[in-house]
Amino acid sequence: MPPQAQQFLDQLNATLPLEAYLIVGALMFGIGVWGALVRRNAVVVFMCIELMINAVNLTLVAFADYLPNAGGAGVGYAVLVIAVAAAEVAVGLAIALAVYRSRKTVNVDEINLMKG
Amino acid sequence: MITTITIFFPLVGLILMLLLKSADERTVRYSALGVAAVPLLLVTYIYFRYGGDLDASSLTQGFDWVSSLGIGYRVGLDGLGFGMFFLSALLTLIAVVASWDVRENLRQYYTILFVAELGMLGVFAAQDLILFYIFFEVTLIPMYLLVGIWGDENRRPAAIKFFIFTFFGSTVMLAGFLALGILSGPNFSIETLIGSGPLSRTAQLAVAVPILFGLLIKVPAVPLHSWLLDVYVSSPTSTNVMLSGILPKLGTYGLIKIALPLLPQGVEPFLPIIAAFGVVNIIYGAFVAFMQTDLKALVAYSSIGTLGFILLGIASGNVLGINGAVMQQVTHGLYSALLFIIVGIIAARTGTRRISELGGLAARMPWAGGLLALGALAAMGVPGLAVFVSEFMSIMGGFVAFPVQGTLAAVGILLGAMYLLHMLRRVIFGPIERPAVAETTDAGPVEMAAIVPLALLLLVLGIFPSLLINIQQPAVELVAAVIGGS
Amino acid sequence: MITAQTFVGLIPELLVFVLSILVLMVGVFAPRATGLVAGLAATTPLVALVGTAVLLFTRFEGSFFGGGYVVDDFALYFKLLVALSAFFAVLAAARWSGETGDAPEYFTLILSVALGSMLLVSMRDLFGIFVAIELATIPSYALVAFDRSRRESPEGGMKYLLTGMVAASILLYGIVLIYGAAGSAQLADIANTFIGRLSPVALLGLVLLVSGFAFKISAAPFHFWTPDAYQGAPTSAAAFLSVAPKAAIFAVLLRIFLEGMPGAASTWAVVAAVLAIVTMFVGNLFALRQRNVRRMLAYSSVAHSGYILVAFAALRGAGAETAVQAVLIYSAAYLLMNLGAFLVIDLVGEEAKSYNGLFRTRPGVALSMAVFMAALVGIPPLSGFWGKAWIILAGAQSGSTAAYLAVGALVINSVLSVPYYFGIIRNMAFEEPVTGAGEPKGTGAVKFSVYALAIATALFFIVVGPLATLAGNSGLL
Amino acid sequence: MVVAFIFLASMTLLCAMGVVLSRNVVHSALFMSGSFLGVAGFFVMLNSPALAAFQVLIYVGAVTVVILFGIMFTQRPQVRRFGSILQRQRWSGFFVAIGVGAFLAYMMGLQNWDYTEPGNGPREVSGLGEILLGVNGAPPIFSLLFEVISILLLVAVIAAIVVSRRKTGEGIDRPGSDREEVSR
Repeated sequence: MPPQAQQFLDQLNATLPLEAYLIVGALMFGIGVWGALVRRNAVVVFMCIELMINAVNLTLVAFADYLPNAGGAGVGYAVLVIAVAAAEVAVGLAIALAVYRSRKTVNVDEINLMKG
Repeated sequence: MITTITIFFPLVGLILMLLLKSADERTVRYSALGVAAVPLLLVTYIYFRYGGDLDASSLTQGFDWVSSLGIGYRVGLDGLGFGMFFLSALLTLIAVVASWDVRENLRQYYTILFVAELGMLGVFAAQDLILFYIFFEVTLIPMYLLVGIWGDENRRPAAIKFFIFTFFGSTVMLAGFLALGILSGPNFSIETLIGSGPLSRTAQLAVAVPILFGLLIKVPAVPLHSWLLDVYVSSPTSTNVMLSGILPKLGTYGLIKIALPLLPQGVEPFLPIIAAFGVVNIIYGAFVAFMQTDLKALVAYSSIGTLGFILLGIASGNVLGINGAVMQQVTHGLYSALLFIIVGIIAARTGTRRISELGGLAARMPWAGGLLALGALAAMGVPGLAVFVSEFMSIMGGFVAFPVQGTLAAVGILLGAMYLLHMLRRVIFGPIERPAVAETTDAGPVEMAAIVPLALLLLVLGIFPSLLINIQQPAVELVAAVIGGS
Repeated sequence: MITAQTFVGLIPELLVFVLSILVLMVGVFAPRATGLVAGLAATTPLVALVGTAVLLFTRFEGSFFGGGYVVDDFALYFKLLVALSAFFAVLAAARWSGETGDAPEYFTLILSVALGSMLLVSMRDLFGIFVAIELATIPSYALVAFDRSRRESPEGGMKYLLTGMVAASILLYGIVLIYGAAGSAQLADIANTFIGRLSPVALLGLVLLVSGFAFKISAAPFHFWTPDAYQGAPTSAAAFLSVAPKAAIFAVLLRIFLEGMPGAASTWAVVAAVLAIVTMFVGNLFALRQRNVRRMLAYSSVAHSGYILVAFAALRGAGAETAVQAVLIYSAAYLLMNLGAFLVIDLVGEEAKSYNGLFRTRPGVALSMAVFMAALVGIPPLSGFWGKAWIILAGAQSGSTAAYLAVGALVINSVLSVPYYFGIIRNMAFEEPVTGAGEPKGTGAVKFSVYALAIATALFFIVVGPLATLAGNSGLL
Repeated sequence: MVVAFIFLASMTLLCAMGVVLSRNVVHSALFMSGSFLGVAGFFVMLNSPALAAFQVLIYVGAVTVVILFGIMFTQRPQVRRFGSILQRQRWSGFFVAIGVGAFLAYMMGLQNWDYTEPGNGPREVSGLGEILLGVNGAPPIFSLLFEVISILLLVAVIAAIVVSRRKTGEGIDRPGSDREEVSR
């Protein structure tokens, strides 16, 4: 096997630095922010917020695995975060339903009874 | 203890007014009169009992309120505040007597008046910065309501303008007070802060700026005066008595009681500026008063002029000037109350306040007209009347310290004499130009009861000024020593 | 280790939890016993109040769960405030929730918010703080959307929910980054990270954390959910949400700053000053334009968040202790006056016009409202004055330019706020009553709450000394 | 590792883009579950298989299904034009998001992470269990938080039920209002 190819395979097998995960998390968070800002449909906005929370969770688990003295406690925190997010979704969809019943729309820019 | 009782006695009136739900107008008026007389009696008692020794322990009271910050309920009387303490009690009584033009919601009117009295009495007896500020502000809402509910058609904008201006001033002042107290201790007791030992000159300057600014708005010094005229002109007569007699004095009293002795080094660079404010007040007041067509507005602007003399006396920083300023606070309260009440009487009888439409009142209303003339003469500073003494001392003190400002102030007296004489000529003498004036009658006994005591006091204090000056002398000397010794 | 002490320390929370479940159970199994449900629900915060007070006066202190949960005077004080406001909220909602149905659920939600806020002030672990905040927030979404008779209610709930969830994820991101930078979520460990020059991730974490909290306390520019949420919410819920969770969040923010990042004081104090100045101006300027009292009070609560933030800007040097006192005193003062002002809406109405001539038609209510308005402006000797005075004191002591500027802005804003608060007083005192809109609304319980709060607001000056002493040994410094 | 990482990263991020950009809300939801699956894959790479299982069960399973139900209850016939799914501030939102993502990523890269190394995660399910109970060196606060979370879930269920439930003859559905709203 030529040495370059071996080197390439080694690189592929090498452990990744922490930044890699953090940056993926950051980009995912950014996409979530984007969606939450531009989409009209409240349910899609929920989804985007879920993306944000998942991005944070990814960051958290990456820290849990990489930080030397934390003992992986971050994974436990991640479980808590998943539970909180689930609770938010439950209440969120219930409220979306209530809004839909009164207004027949869940588009956030049409929900505008109150001004000023 | 007796001081505390005097301050809080108006609460009795407040409760009484709330209880007299179904009483008729007469009962309400008489009970208000009775309640208002009590503080005046108590102050008179204090004067004769403790006149020579206001430091007596039975007059002072103090206990800790917020001990960790040195804030306490401390009250006591001293020469600086006694005259105004007396005047607050007196003018409340006069205001109750002079409230004949208030017909609606009489109970509420007296209730609010008593709250205002409580605040005014408290200010002049407070010996703690926070307590001073609290009483200072307690007068604000009652005045706002008095003007806003019982004033004339222009009352609402006037009331809110008055409130916003003075609230702004006092909030700025509060910031200064709090900084002063916390930086020197923390300690908020006025008595122990005199001379303000621990504060450096820079700190004193930094603290003095907000305090002076706040107090000058309250006075009001001329560029900051725009709230005053509207509120004077739209108030009912009895409110005017309090508004002009006491309220501006909260500002000047604050200067004498707090700014000067507590921050001698901080205030010192501003003294010429305060003197200049005084002169501007005097001259601006005279010129603008000259141009007024409304009698009430004329009296209001003459008040601005007189406040200028007080400012000049304060700024002088010497015993003579401060003595004059302290006394002028009282004498101005007497004669401006007198003038406002008589203007109210005239307006009620003739249905107009326009100088051009009045005339010949001396024939129809000899008593009211005569007393108007007396008030105007007092305002001019004619010898024999109390204002002469205080104004003379203020100007002399100011002249010693600031010759230019003192000279200009003396010129201001002449200007004042000019517009007041002009007014007298048109209103009292002159030809009768309106049928309403021709058929009018003289002031009745109730009205006379409101104005005669004021006129008498002007005369008595004019002949025996020592009655007041002897009391205030020691305290004034203390202030002058602090400010001069720095 | 979990010992008996732990349970003693958790007494208030346990009481609230157990009794709120009881309220729900009674509601489910005895749907006709509305009186019993309401009584039980009103008793719950009272019992918790007594429990907290006993802990406070026996000077119970302790740190549990490996230092992650602390019971000290500071925490107990805020638990007291939360319990007190929950009591008034339940009392005010007693009749209303019975009439609209689902009273037990409504009470349970209010009590859960209270439970979350009470847990929150004791947390010393960032994720614990997050979970407690969410426990206080998630039921509050439902509270805002609770009123079926008004369309504004679900809409307000929706807006509150969307911004709240975004805020939660931002806050969480900040917490995670600080966790990553420090290697631990405990405040004591975090303090070591925030000494000297901050690492990029720690700084980013701080910024995100502060932004997340700014959403929660409705500081500008993150305040826009506030008016819609408070306008949509049932009055008792709006009153409660504007005081209790907010006070708790301010308390825990104080704890995070003082225990978790004292080394970064120069950074966050400046950030707090900027936030404070912007928030005060935005809140007051928007409040000036409102004709709806509910909305006006919502913007006023934004402004008051700004006032409290000034104390955070003054948390430096000699001013630190006074600043902590200021937060404690302001929270209590604000609780009394704002709760009262919101509850008056239940008695009179939300249109500014409906207050016209109230002094003549209903003097007692009018006087109470006047007291609340004057207190919110900061007229002495009412409660709001003492809060403001303490903040100015702290600012004067702090010796930092940012704090001086913030105090200056506070003074200007106090004056700016006069027209809209006094607009109500003017309507009540100067205007003629609107014909036909005069019939009195509201129940006796609401009236009782309003009167009690008005008296407490007026007599606040009596307790300000003891409060300051209590704040002095709150154990946070 | 790198191959797996690249695959998961592109799956996660592309699916996330898909959530934002799909015209059909149902597609958004499916993209979302794809993105969640990618995150679950990351969790496996990060030595937390148990958490990955949670992720698949709760997010990919439960949350997605709940959201699909939510979509069924709240959607009208689909819009055809792309522009109509976006709010007015579409461009400012885009740039804000780009800025946020880039800034966050830049700050992450700026930090010196040399002291970290992988392999500290709880590989075993029992390890995660111990953490969640706060024993064996895990922060003891977990034993409290675990209880608080259970209360939170209970309260959320109550809240969701009470907000979405409606009795007949009550509330906002007055006769005629439906037709009016739809025709508009």
